[in-house]
Amino acid sequence: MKIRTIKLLAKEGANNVVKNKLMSFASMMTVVVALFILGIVLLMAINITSNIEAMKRDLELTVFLNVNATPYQREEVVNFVEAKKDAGLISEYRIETKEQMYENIKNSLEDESLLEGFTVENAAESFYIKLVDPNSSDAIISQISEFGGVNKNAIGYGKEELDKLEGILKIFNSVTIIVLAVLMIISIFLISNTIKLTVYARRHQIEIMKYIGAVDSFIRGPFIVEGFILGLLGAAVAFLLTSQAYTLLQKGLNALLTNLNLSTLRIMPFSPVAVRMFIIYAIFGIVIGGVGSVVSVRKHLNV
Amino acid sequence: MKIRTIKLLAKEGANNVVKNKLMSFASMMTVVVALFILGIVLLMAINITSNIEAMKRDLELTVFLNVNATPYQREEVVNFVEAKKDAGLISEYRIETKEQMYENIKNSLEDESLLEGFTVENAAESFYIKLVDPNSSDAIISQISEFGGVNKNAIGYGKEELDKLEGILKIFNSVTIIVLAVLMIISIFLISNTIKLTVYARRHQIEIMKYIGAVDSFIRGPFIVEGFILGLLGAAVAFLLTSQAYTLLQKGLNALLTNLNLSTLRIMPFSPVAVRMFIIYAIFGIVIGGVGSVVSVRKHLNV
Amino acid sequence: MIRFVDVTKIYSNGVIGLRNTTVKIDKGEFVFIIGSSGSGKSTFLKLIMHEEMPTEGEVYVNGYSVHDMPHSEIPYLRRSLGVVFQDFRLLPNKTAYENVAFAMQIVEATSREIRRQVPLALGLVGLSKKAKAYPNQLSGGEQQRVVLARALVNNPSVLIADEPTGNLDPKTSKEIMALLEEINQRGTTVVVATHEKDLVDSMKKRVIVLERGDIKSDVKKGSYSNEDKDY
Amino acid sequence: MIRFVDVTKIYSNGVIGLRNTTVKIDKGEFVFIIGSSGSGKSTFLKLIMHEEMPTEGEVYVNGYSVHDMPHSEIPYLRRSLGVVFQDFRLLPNKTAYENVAFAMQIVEATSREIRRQVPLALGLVGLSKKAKAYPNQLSGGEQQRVVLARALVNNPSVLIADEPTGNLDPKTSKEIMALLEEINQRGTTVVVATHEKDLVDSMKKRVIVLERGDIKSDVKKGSYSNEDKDY
Ligand SMILES: Nc1ncnc2c1ncn2[C@@H]1O[C@H](COP(=O)(O)OP(=O)(O)OP(=O)(O)O)[C@@H](O)[C@H]1O
Ligand SMILES: Nc1ncnc2c1ncn2[C@@H]1O[C@H](COP(=O)(O)OP(=O)(O)OP(=O)(O)O)[C@@H](O)[C@H]1O
Ligand SMILES: [Mg+2]
Ligand SMILES: [Mg+2]
Repeated sequence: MKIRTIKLLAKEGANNVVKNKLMSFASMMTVVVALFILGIVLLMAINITSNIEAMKRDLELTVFLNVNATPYQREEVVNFVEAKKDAGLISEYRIETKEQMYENIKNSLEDESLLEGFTVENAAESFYIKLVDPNSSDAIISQISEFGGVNKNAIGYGKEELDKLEGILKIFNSVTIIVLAVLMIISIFLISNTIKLTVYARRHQIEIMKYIGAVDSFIRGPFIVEGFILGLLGAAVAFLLTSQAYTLLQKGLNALLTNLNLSTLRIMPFSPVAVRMFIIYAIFGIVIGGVGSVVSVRKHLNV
Repeated sequence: MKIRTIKLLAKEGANNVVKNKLMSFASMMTVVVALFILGIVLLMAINITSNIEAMKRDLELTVFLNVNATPYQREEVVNFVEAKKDAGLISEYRIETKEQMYENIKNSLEDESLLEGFTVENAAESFYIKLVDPNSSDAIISQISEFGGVNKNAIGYGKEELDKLEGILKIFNSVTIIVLAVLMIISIFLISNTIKLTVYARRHQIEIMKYIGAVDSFIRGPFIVEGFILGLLGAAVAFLLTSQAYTLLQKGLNALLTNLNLSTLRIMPFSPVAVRMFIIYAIFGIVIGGVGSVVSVRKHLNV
Repeated sequence: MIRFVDVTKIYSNGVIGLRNTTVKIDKGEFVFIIGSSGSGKSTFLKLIMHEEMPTEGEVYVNGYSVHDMPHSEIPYLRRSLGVVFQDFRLLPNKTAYENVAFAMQIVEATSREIRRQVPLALGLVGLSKKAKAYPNQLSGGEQQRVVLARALVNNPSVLIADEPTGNLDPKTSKEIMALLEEINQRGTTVVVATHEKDLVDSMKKRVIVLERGDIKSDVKKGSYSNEDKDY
Repeated sequence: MIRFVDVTKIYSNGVIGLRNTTVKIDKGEFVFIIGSSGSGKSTFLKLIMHEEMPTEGEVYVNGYSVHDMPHSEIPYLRRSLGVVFQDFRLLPNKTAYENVAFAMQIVEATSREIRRQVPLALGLVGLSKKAKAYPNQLSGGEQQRVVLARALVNNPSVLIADEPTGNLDPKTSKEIMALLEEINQRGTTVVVATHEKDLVDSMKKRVIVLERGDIKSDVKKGSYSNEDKDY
């Protein structure tokens, strides 16, 4: 195929976009809708995952010393924790003294009278440790429980909550993957449906071209270009729509979360993912548009 | 318009469904997709709401008696609670004796040695009350705190958690409404798009009918019937698809929730909402199909 | 019955289809409209059936004034006409039979009437055997005859035929013209745009000659080349 | 150049389009195909251009054997032909000029060639002034002439015309036939299906008469009614 022919077909495709306004609009908007839904689901999934990851990072490993632990035993534990921190396994830790512990227990009991006879001396010193990698908890727990001064029965890592979160994460991940897959299929289906209809409306033109001797690639060319253009246009519109809608939603939800004292939960802003989203959109739009057109045209070429 | 003409137009519409397979399929599947997405969102919303409602119902009002409350004072509180229960404000309640309370505290402390000097006598008797209407908590709390034997500082209703849940519910409700509205608009848009294209592909036929003297209602008739049929078919397919997909998801998620000891969360089965869903689907399908066709045909009638 | 008063039709792209035309066709007349390609014959007929609106002037057809006719009246005007379109306009998803029947269905004829009239009309144009064929299964001439059958089937008071024999062989053309004459003799006004020189010459009917949108001549018993000229 | 060997075409609905036809048309010939409506003329031409496939027998065109031609070869066969379709087949979203130019674009002509040839072709059929009009803005005869211009523009070795003057007045028809004859004299094989009795009679070319799918006669210098019969 000669260069001038390729140029011609590209121009033809661009012209068709303008000439077939209804069909162009329909195809483009289907791409927009498909990508918009896809994008919102994707952003939802990213947010849920990142929030759960953040919650996981917030978990603390709690280690109680025995009530009668010696200063040496205490020192051992402090040294161990410091070493792990230097090794980059522990991000931070704090120590709660017996006095603090006593206060905490006092506050946690609804009736102070319950504490009659319970003194500072009876309280245990405790360590609250944040791990860099929540998955290293098991190893650290087994090491720390070797120390003499540590109350082996009272090491806690919110294991239960962690498991629940892990579970929820797993559910969300699988549901998200399923939903994304289903939406992807639906999107492709909707778009191909629309393209098929727009091609169908022009089947006679395709046949006429065949009858006067156009080769298949010549007929297909403008449709591919048209598909590209509409796919890209659709991706651009969808991107704008998604970013606007998402930013609006993000602001509203974050305000709401702050109001509700749930500020540990955060809806992330759009900008960090903008470029990636745009690339995903553009590729999806162009490929679907181009491939969809070619496939839809093919069945009418057989005359 | 004569009866036989109406019959004729109905038959014609049914014939068109069969004759224009591609276009029928495209329209129907667009309805299916739209309703499917709509249905899944609706079911998600129903589940989230009902789970949060259930969690709210699970909240307990906790009332501690003073450690030194007299049997008479205790009796007063019991009578009050019983009266409220008879009045239908309280669904159930249980009383935790001093002994149980002591055990609980003992178990809740990680180190038993902390309890040194803390005896059964120091523990308080407590009431755990479930309200029929979580919103009546304020009134009941103010009444119950009037009693002499009640520890006024220790009445708890998980107010904080309730507020959070309320907030989350509010978020989900507004997000759901927004999402539903957006999806509704998108669905209508997609369907009308598809119908417009299928009508566009037959615009010449519409014009021909006009040119040989058919009145508008005669031309519109078969399109309305066609829209009805395709809308209803689409609704039926969407209903089957939704019920199957949902039931599958429901089983999987419930199993997962049980595995994760999250069985307070429950995904409800499809059957209780089946009839309502079907009616929503059918109305949506028929109305959109019929109205969409009429509107799309109109612009081609003007010759 | 049909009256053009000072009618000018200028198409949206500025092309003049018809210019200052005043003409009257009485009930029961048989009129040929002739003229070279692009002279305005189809424009003339389209104005009658309200497919095009006059840019200026007034068209009266069967008591309807085309100019200020409400949209809802147009179908009734068209039903009073039987039209053979130059570009056929058959419904592609209906058989020959169904296409003809459709014209009766829109006037809400009974199925009995339809079952009697449609085969008759198809028989008249010699297409009984093609009743079940779809338009794309028919030859050009066969399609043209289906259109004629559709135009005839409701016994319209005016029959308008644009080039009704363009795809027919001379013998069939002659038969079709004889058919039109017979219909005319039963009282139907017939207006035919045609290029069939032989037939126009032999039938000695009123001939209106158009030339670039103007009526060039209008002769009671005319022939294709009244003034020894070819159009 | 064109050879039918025992060709039978039976359409999917059982209708016989052409039966046991054996015929040969040499390079440079001018052949009229005549016959009444539905006799198989268009079928004959469609078999040449591979629009329809023979049910039996073999069709050879310009060195291609239509029967076992790979799909990808079909466009090249068609490009060696210029075709005037009975139903026009103009691209509705292209102007007259663009429609003709399109036939040159598919053979990858340079824009210079296109700018020179297209106006020439439109001029030959008398449509220079209508270059910018879309098909639905053209009269029937004008559309038909655009189709002819499109068929001519690539100087095909074979010109196939199905009823090329069906919508044209006698004068224009005569001019078009003269044009075809001129093209034929420059070496192009011309095959014309037509009903124009006068022209066939006056031109004294080879005439193949079809009747219900059979070749009824094939006369070197024939006329429309060789045997004193009308077809
Ligand atoms: N696609 C088709 N399917 C079925 N039958 C067809 C098809 N095309 C044509 N026929 C039939 O085949 C026969 C020959 O048709 P053809 O178009 O070749 O006739 P023709 O000689 O060109 O007639 P005309 O002068 O009216 O154009 C006719 O009886 C026609 O009804
Ligand atoms: N829709 C339109 N828009 C613009 N110009 C038109 C339109 N229809 C027809 N014309 C032009 O108006 C003039 C008259 O056209 P018309 O169709 O009436 O001719 P005609 O006499 O029927 O010709 P033919 O014998 O070729 O059918 C022509 O020049 C034609 O190009
Ligand atoms: Mg005309
Ligand atoms: Mg033919």
